[in-house]
Amino acid sequence: MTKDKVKAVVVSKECLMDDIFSLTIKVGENISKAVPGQFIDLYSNDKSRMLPRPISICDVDSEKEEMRIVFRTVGAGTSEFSTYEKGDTVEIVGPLGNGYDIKDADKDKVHVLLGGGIGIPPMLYLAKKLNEAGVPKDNIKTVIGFRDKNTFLVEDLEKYSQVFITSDNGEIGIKGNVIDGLREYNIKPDVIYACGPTPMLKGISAYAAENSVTAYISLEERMACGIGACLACVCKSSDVDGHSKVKNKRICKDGPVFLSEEVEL
Amino acid sequence: MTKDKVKAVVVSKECLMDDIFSLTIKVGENISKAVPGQFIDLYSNDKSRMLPRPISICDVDSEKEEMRIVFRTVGAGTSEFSTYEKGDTVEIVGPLGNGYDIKDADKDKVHVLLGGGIGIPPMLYLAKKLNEAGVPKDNIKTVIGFRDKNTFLVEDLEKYSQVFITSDNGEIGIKGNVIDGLREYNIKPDVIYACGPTPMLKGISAYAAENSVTAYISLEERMACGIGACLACVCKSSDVDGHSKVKNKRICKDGPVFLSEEVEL
Amino acid sequence: MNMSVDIAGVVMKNPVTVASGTFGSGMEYSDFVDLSALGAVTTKGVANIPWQGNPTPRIAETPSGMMNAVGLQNPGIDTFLERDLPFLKGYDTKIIVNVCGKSEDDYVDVVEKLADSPADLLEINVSCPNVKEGGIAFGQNPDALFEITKKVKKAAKQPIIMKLSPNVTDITEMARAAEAGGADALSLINTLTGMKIDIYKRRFAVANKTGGVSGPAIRPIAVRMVYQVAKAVKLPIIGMGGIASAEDAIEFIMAGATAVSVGTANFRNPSVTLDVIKGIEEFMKAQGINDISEIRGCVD
Amino acid sequence: MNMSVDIAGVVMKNPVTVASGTFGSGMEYSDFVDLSALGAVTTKGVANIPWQGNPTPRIAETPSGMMNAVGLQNPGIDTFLERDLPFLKGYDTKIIVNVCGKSEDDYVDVVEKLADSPADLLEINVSCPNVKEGGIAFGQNPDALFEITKKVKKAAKQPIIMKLSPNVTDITEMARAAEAGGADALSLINTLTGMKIDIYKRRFAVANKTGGVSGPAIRPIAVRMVYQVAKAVKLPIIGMGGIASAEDAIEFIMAGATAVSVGTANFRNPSVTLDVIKGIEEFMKAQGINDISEIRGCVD
Ligand SMILES: Cc1cc2nc3c(=O)[nH]c(=O)nc-3n(C[C@H](O)[C@H](O)[C@H](O)COP(=O)(O)OP(=O)(O)OC[C@H]3O[C@@H](n4cnc5c(N)ncnc54)[C@H](O)[C@@H]3O)c2cc1C
Ligand SMILES: Cc1cc2nc3c(=O)[nH]c(=O)nc-3n(C[C@H](O)[C@H](O)[C@H](O)COP(=O)(O)OP(=O)(O)OC[C@H]3O[C@@H](n4cnc5c(N)ncnc54)[C@H](O)[C@@H]3O)c2cc1C
Ligand SMILES: Cc1cc2nc3c(=O)[nH]c(=O)nc-3n(C[C@H](O)[C@H](O)[C@H](O)COP(=O)(O)O)c2cc1C
Ligand SMILES: Cc1cc2nc3c(=O)[nH]c(=O)nc-3n(C[C@H](O)[C@H](O)[C@H](O)COP(=O)(O)O)c2cc1C
Ligand code: FES
Ligand code: FES
Repeated sequence: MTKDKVKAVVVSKECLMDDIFSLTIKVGENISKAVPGQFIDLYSNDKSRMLPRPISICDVDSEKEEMRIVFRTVGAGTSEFSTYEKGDTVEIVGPLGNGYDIKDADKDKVHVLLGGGIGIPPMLYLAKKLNEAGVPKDNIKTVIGFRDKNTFLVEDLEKYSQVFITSDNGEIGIKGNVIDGLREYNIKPDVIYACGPTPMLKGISAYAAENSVTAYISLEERMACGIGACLACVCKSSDVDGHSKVKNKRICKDGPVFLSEEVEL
Repeated sequence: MTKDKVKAVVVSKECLMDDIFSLTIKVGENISKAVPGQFIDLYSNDKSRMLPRPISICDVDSEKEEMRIVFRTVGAGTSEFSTYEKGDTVEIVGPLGNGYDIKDADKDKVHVLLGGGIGIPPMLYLAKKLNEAGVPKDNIKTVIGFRDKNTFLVEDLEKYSQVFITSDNGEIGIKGNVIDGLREYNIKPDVIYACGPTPMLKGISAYAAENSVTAYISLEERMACGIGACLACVCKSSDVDGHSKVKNKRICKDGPVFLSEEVEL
Repeated sequence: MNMSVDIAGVVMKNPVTVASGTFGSGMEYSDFVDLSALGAVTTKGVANIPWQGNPTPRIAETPSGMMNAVGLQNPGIDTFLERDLPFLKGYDTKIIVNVCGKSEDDYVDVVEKLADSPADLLEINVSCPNVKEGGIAFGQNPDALFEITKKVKKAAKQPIIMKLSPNVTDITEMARAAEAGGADALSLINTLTGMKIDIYKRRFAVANKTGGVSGPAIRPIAVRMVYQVAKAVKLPIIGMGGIASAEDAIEFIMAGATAVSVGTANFRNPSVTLDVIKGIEEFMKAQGINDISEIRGCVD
Repeated sequence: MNMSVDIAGVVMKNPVTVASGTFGSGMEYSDFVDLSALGAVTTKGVANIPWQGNPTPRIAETPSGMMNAVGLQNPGIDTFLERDLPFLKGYDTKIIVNVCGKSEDDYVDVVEKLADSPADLLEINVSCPNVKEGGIAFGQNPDALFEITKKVKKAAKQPIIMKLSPNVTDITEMARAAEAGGADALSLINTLTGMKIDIYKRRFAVANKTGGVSGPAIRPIAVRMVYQVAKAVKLPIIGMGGIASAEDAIEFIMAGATAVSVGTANFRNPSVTLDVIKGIEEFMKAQGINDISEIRGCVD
């Protein structure tokens, strides 16, 4: 009984672009110990919506005990969250899952952070933590992909990393996806941390295998419990999983971050 | 297509006592033409609650196009309404139903308004309208019953009527119900307008029959459509009803105000 | 862009009608909705004689839905023919008359009286969970359903729609029985039998003890049944159960429904039917759908 | 004040357990809930060998509920005996093991392996709508249910609870079949078969096409079935379906349930079971109820 659902108070809300919002919420001490790549579950205040919404941790201010999340409005839940204003409360559980492993972060190695679309937010906290762990800004290279010239979080990421931009339509940065970006910007990763849509992650897994680079990728699946009990959120794993012994890892509990070779996309 | 659901903005919210709240909302011109005894349907902002909540019109400021309602929190819907603050919006339909008939209000007759508990609010707008129709304050006698010394709307009612109070435990006014009040305060009604719990209305119907007084009583029943279509909210009527020809009048459409001899409680 | 649909030869200008019993005969709702905008108006169940219905309370709210045990209060076919049908005739919409009864003869009686009326389609309610006799007794037994369908079909001048109950183990068995009996179309689902208890009063929330659950809560069950029935029989289907938006309506059409009915949602928004129609139109435009039939049953 | 209840000779300290499949074996939830506070822990369905379950997406949200087609992924009885039961043994709570299978032999196999385990009660899941073989095939046919109950009862050392499917025309017929087969208790309801379509992708929302609907949306149907079954058989009932608060739990008890399970609501609030237990206690105090059995089936 070390965890609980808590009521977090909204400190600020910002619309970063069209349908992308940033919420900063006051959370307890416990939650502010989160590591990059972990997520929280947000509960809707509307009783017709029973399931929590998993949202990645974008940033943590452990002194203020504040956490920032950035999300796209895609359905009823995220639309509700986008209406929150300062002073509103939202129930959350977290931090949940296993984040990116940066225990052995080597300051001389090239750490490459790849974020596509709404997979960009977790990269901010990751870049910050790598930086705090002693990796110089020059060895933290963030390649982020947008649809078009509408970007978000770029300035925040530039505080801790070198930022390289790609866009689907070429309106900004390199035209193409983040792997095109790697090539075009001539970046040679020693280790990759990625979050984004499945096709992008597939590409990264292939790239990592070809180039024998360690790649951590963060997966998504619909979730119910968010803590590993209900088996809603599994992905195919290369090895037999610890829980059910059937090569089905739980994204919420064993992930969301996996080594690329651990899972089959 | 003369009616529609509208979004009303909350102008002010007040807690009158423990669980009794007053909401003033800005409504359209249409709605501010309401007559006393009519009600509005309020829709919950929570999607898990499908049905509207019928609430009586307590007062109307037709110049400001504002309407006041007063309600007790008894369940999820009224609890939600009690959290509304200035600027919040609430969807409503109305005015609905048939109110008290004051067309023939005779300024020389004794108009007695009987309100029990949460049946008191509609009496305010009724007293005001009778007063505006030329009935002097002395001939508008409002007898209102509370549980105990915690009262509400008394001062408002005193603007338009003589107010007489009863309470269940005798902490204030006459100990007893509003019929005890009639007797004790020696009031001789020419016409009665009543709203309150069913036992009280039963008593009033009996009183009216015995004393050959015209009594209008306002009934309650659970409602779905609120406009006479679904047949959820019927009461037993003395005569065959116009709609289904089975002695079942629709409270939402044929009422909520009935002549006491029209209905069987 | 074509939104019109054909139910047993009757062409509705769009696939949207209302669920029987939630809209009366349209009179009250005509303050909120131009009835001519609807594909059809489906009227409250009508019997051969006036019915009293059940005692109150007749309804209760449930999570994302409601329970009702109105018990088919209605003025009987004579008043209906005199008052309600002439009223509806004044609008440019199809008329679906929902018929209820306690015995086979009751149904036949009503259906015969409707022969020369302006009713376009007859929806036979053999699935009301709130009346003791008739109704559900036919709706939960395939043989009884087959028999009554045959009898009603023989007596009816208009095409008949058999309205199915979801309170069965296998809805396709019922659908096939109705098809074999000669039904021209099917509508589903009626309400699911439910119960609610007021724990403080230690009493049932509706006087009838049980009631029929409707509203968004039952939508997934309704969609599943429409899908199953669309695969099992060739008849056109009017799908319903919890439709509250254009998205919901399209879900039923993609599951295999030809038309859809909006019921409980009318209580949350009296003009919701107009939103549903407009939303379907917008969806078709946005998705480049020229004819609504393109998406009917498109999910496999 | 006595909150304890007796299910087939097994005394639970309070009437609250969890619904199989929503709580794993309690390990993950033990971060949020002191498992010793629960009347019992009911574990996720376990088969004779590990099961892979269905492809993803396995779940979808529905109005006031959800749909799941997890498909009974589980590690098989051997791992379960080695890992999960010893873990649960560390808590002061009863253990109800939910058993699934594809054939009668599968069930018997698991039940026999549990004979000398710390399991207090065995809940036999013959009602999972999400697996092709077994499961629901037994749960929708009274004869098959009678047969499997008899076989499992014969093999079982612990009392057996047959878990019933709501996807039937007459739940009392199923309850009576289980009683005749020798069941010691019944639990109901399992999920209602539903379907959801993603209209933009023109695809089923869960990979299995259909899924089981659970959560508050189905509560009125569950309460009705518990009430009907309580009148039809003498067996103790574990009631479930949409319980999310103490009020909901009490509703089931007043309908005739001896104990109750909290399922989907755990997903909305991981420590909801504690609130339910506390709330029942407060209700009993406020209403002057000395023994929970006083209100069991008190509504007629
Ligand atoms: C570990 C993890 C981290 C995530 N981090 C972020 C983030 O930082 N920012 C962000 O914008 N989004 C993030 N997502 C996706 C986010 O969870 C969904 O966009 C969100 O749940 C949609 O909810 P909704 O009510 O708006 O949409 P609806 O479609 O109405 O949701 C219906 C149901 O499906 C689920 N669902 C819908 N889309 C997804 C999805 N892509 N992944 C998982 N569940 C989904 C919802 O949680 C809900 O249960 C993350 C997902 C996961 C699994
Ligand atoms: C014509 C009319 C006028 C009314 N005027 C007022 C008023 O001015 N002030 C006030 O406080 N109350 C008034 N009521 C009662 C008020 O409608 C209920 O208290 C309210 O609906 C309860 O909603 P809830 O969600 O809080 O309770 P819940 O118990 O959660 O409601 C569940 C369902 O039951 C219905 N319901 C519950 N109690 C009643 C009731 N007494 N009458 C009708 N439906 C009920 C609700 O509308 C809802 O559909 C009036 C009722 C009617 C019929
Ligand atoms: C208040 C009410 C009354 C109803 N009356 C009838 C009826 O008279 N005849 C009928 O066939 N169905 C009746 N129904 C069932 C509806 O037509 C419909 O099948 C069901 O409510 C599911 O649709 P919904 O979820 O959109 O309401 C009634 C439903 C409600 C809620
Ligand atoms: C994700 C999930 C998994 C389930 N797994 C099982 C299971 O393994 N065995 C079983 O008998 N029931 C299973 N069920 C059904 C529940 O035990 C319960 O009967 C049903 O969900 C209704 O209760 P609820 O509305 O409280 O969730 C599962 C339900 C859910 C939501
Ligand atoms: S969401 Fe329940 S196991 Fe992952
Ligand atoms: S609430 Fe529908 S008729 Fe009165």
